[in-house]
Amino acid sequence: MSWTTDEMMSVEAARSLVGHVSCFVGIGLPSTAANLARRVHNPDLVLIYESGAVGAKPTRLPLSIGDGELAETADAVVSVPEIFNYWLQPGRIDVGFLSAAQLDRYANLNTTFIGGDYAHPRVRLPGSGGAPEIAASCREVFIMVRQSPRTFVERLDFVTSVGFGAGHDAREKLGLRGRGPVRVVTDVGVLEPDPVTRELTLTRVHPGVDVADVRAATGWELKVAPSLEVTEPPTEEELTVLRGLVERSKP
Amino acid sequence: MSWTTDEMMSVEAARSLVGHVSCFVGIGLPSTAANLARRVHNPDLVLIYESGAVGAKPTRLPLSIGDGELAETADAVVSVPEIFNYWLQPGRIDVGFLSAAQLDRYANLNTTFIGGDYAHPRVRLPGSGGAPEIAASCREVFIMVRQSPRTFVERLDFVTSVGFGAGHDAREKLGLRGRGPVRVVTDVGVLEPDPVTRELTLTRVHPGVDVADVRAATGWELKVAPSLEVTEPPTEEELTVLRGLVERSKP
Amino acid sequence: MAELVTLADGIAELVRDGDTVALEGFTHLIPSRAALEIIRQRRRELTLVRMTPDIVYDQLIGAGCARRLVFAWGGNPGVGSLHRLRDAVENGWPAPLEIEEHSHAGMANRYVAGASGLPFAVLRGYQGTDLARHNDTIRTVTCPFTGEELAAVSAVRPDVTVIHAQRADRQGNVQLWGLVGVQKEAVLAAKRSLVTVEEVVDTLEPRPDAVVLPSWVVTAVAEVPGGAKPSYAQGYYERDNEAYRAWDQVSRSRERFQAWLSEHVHAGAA
Amino acid sequence: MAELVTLADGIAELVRDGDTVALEGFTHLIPSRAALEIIRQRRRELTLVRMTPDIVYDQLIGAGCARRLVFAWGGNPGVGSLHRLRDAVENGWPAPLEIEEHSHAGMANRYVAGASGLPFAVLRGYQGTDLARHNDTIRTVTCPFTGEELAAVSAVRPDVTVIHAQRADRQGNVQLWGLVGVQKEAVLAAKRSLVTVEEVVDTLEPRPDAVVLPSWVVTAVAEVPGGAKPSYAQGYYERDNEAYRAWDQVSRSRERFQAWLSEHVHAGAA
Repeated sequence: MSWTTDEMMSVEAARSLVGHVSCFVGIGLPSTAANLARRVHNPDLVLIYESGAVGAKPTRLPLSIGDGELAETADAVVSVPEIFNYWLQPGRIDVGFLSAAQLDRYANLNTTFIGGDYAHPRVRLPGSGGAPEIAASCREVFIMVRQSPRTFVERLDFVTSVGFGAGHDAREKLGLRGRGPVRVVTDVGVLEPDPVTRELTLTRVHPGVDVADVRAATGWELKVAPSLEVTEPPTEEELTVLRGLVERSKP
Repeated sequence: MSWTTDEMMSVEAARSLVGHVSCFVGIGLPSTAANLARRVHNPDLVLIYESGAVGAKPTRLPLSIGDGELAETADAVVSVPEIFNYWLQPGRIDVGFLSAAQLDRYANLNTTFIGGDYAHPRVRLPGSGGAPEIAASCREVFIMVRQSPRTFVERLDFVTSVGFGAGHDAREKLGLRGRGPVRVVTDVGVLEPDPVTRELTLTRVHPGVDVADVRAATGWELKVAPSLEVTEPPTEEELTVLRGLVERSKP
Repeated sequence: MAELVTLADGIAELVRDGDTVALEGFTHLIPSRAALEIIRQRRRELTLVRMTPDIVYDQLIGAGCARRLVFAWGGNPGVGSLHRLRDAVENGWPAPLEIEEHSHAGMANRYVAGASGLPFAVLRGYQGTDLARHNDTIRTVTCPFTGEELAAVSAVRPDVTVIHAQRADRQGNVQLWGLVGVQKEAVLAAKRSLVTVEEVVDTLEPRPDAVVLPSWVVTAVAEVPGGAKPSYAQGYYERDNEAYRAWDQVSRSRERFQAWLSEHVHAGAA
Repeated sequence: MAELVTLADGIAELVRDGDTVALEGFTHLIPSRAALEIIRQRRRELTLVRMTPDIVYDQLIGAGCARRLVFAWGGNPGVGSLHRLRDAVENGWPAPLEIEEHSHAGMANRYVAGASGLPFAVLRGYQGTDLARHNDTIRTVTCPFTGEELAAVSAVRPDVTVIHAQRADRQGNVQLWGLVGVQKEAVLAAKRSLVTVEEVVDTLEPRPDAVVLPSWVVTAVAEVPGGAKPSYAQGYYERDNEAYRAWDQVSRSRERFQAWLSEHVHAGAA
């Protein structure tokens, strides 16, 4: 079976969820990956949506984080203040799954604006939503984003959510208690923070992707791990389930 | 019909609840009065118990503030943190109904200990429970307590709940937003704070009670209003309902 | 005790020019019809508060009702941008829009503080982000026990909160269930409140995951069947995802938006 | 994920000498049987936390399990004093008892802070009272927006919280309903938790006014029918008011209390 780069990205992100108990899920790419993981890689994964659904088991991909099926299939339904105060903030959720319009080499994220300045932005984006505290408080953060020089930038126009700040121990100095973004899964490979500098380093390319392609898709001088690996291609099961999920979720 | 002094006290306290929307009820004397009021004087009175029952409609007097009937008959059942944070603290409840082991001339209350000192009390009382914040936050506070020199004291052994502090504008200076104890109903009469000094002043005696009796039952030099009134005796309806309520609530 | 009113009377009475207005409903039970009525009555200079502005605030902003927006996430969920919101922020059309921007956690806690009668709330949030640089309602507070520095957000106290619920009884007690979002806090934080409901019933049967707002904390209730569409009301109708996608097209151009306004909101207005 | 255990194993595993232990249940669903098991296993030097100590803590204190009591209201509801608690505070019998005393609002907010991962909580409380004079966990904090001074209380983080609930399913998800008190907060604030339940069922049917604690935030669940008696479990049995009245007599004298201990708790112990 052949596959698209988006499919490879979703499959690889879903695989990251093996061994984790709970995942705070945003809409879009992270939702696809988390729902795929619950079907194939980790059937007991607890999906938590900021709309208040704890342990949701949707049969299709919700268009919004508040689709009715989330509440109807959840183990518990709680208020929005409670989701943030009792569930996210204390660090009891294993994985936070985020995406972004811009990301820098320390995995800081921008979902606020691009171009111009804050008061007069060229492109106004939706803003922070739950992301700043998901990035701060989950035990680990996974990021899913399609890699391009417009997205992987030298300098963010706005820091909406913190990864590793200016690198090294900047994150700890800010008092953030979760480990931060431990994996960035893109359509061309996987990046992980250097253990010391926390700079994102290419550790894996997807099948058929050259390192040169990844460099070209990165807006900074990309570091590459000496022992670069190649992602396992999607299995037939992974692709079948993923496609079924997407198909079932079409309007 | 004849009546006991406790019955007169309950009836007079219940009458105080005319014209009020909501009442935060403790157990014991206040519960009897509030439940009597809902039957005779103010059928729409919303009873709120600190156990989380908002709009409870018990058919008998609960022995504990958490009797099952409170939740089963309530308009809404909420958690204990919510009762204090969302319902009591913002000052949305009209009347708080309290009792105490000791009370001083400024209607400050002690329910913590009597005699000795805090670390080595002669008599250890149950403590504050919800009282300090009921006294602080309800729009008005009514107090019910049997009058005696041991109860109506010159100086409290411990300030558990604040009435008017040291009098005058001491309460406002503490930042307390409710109006404080506007009525103290006892088994011999009714005391109300002087508009200026906030010292409790005898404004009413129950039928058959002499001012001298009230003075003898007070541990400080009691002020008496020039226009002292006499409480209307309990009506037959009031007594019948009260007795039925008490009878139905016996073990 | 809450009064039973028509939607038009409820908005006329409770939402005033210059008010701080919160329309809440977190992806579910969004008070969409109430928003249209505010536009129809041509309210102006509103400060609009909402965690997720959604298409209801896109409409209010495009129609020129808003002076200021207080929010945390301003998109069309699952679809993309709110084009009227963007046009106001990027180009000042139809009028400049001030923004006061928080995270979800910050906004939720601002309502909690409002509902609790406190001037502020404490949370672990905002550290290292650029949000506080542009927003004076985000500060810090030091824990008097540990010395730790935490984020503080000021309380939100709307002049009026509008929500949609499944039911009310004839006494004005309100019941909502499913994803109940931040509606209880938004109503309890407000000076006045209007609740639109799918139906007024004789008795509110207890339901799992239900929130009840007693009549005495609600100002007015209006029966507005379908009042949350194209959002959904669990137990009544589902989310009209197609309408959210269609809004993307309607809202992309000022002209199409204005045509929509004339046709769908102001047509037949008195 | 929560493990299904026997009560004896659950207490043996999760409650250790010297622990800070919270047994919660606000007048309803009081984990009475778990308290007796703690006594039976002769735990010592515990810091006992509970909003309303009730007769369960009277028993633990009289039996010499406690070093310290953290509480807000220590009476026998509707009956009178807790005589064993009083004997410990007034006379140091069977051992001196340190006390850390709050109001209900203060204690509730200490659990909220614990459950929220915050070091403290803010409330309007304690002003003008003598409580803060004797308690270092009550301080003040200044609002960074208004300058107002408010009360601050430190978070409670029990080593272990024990609660009683109506039901759990075989995966260890817990469901309780009726007056749910502060149990969710007490479990979420704790490092470990043990939930005794009336019954373990295949499926938790949704119920009005229910709280669900997912299995992954609970350490262990033990099936203990009648585990709340003489308190009550809504839907299972009513409060045994007579037993509360009878406790007054049992607890008045050290001798009668000790006879009760031998007969009702330690008899038949291994």
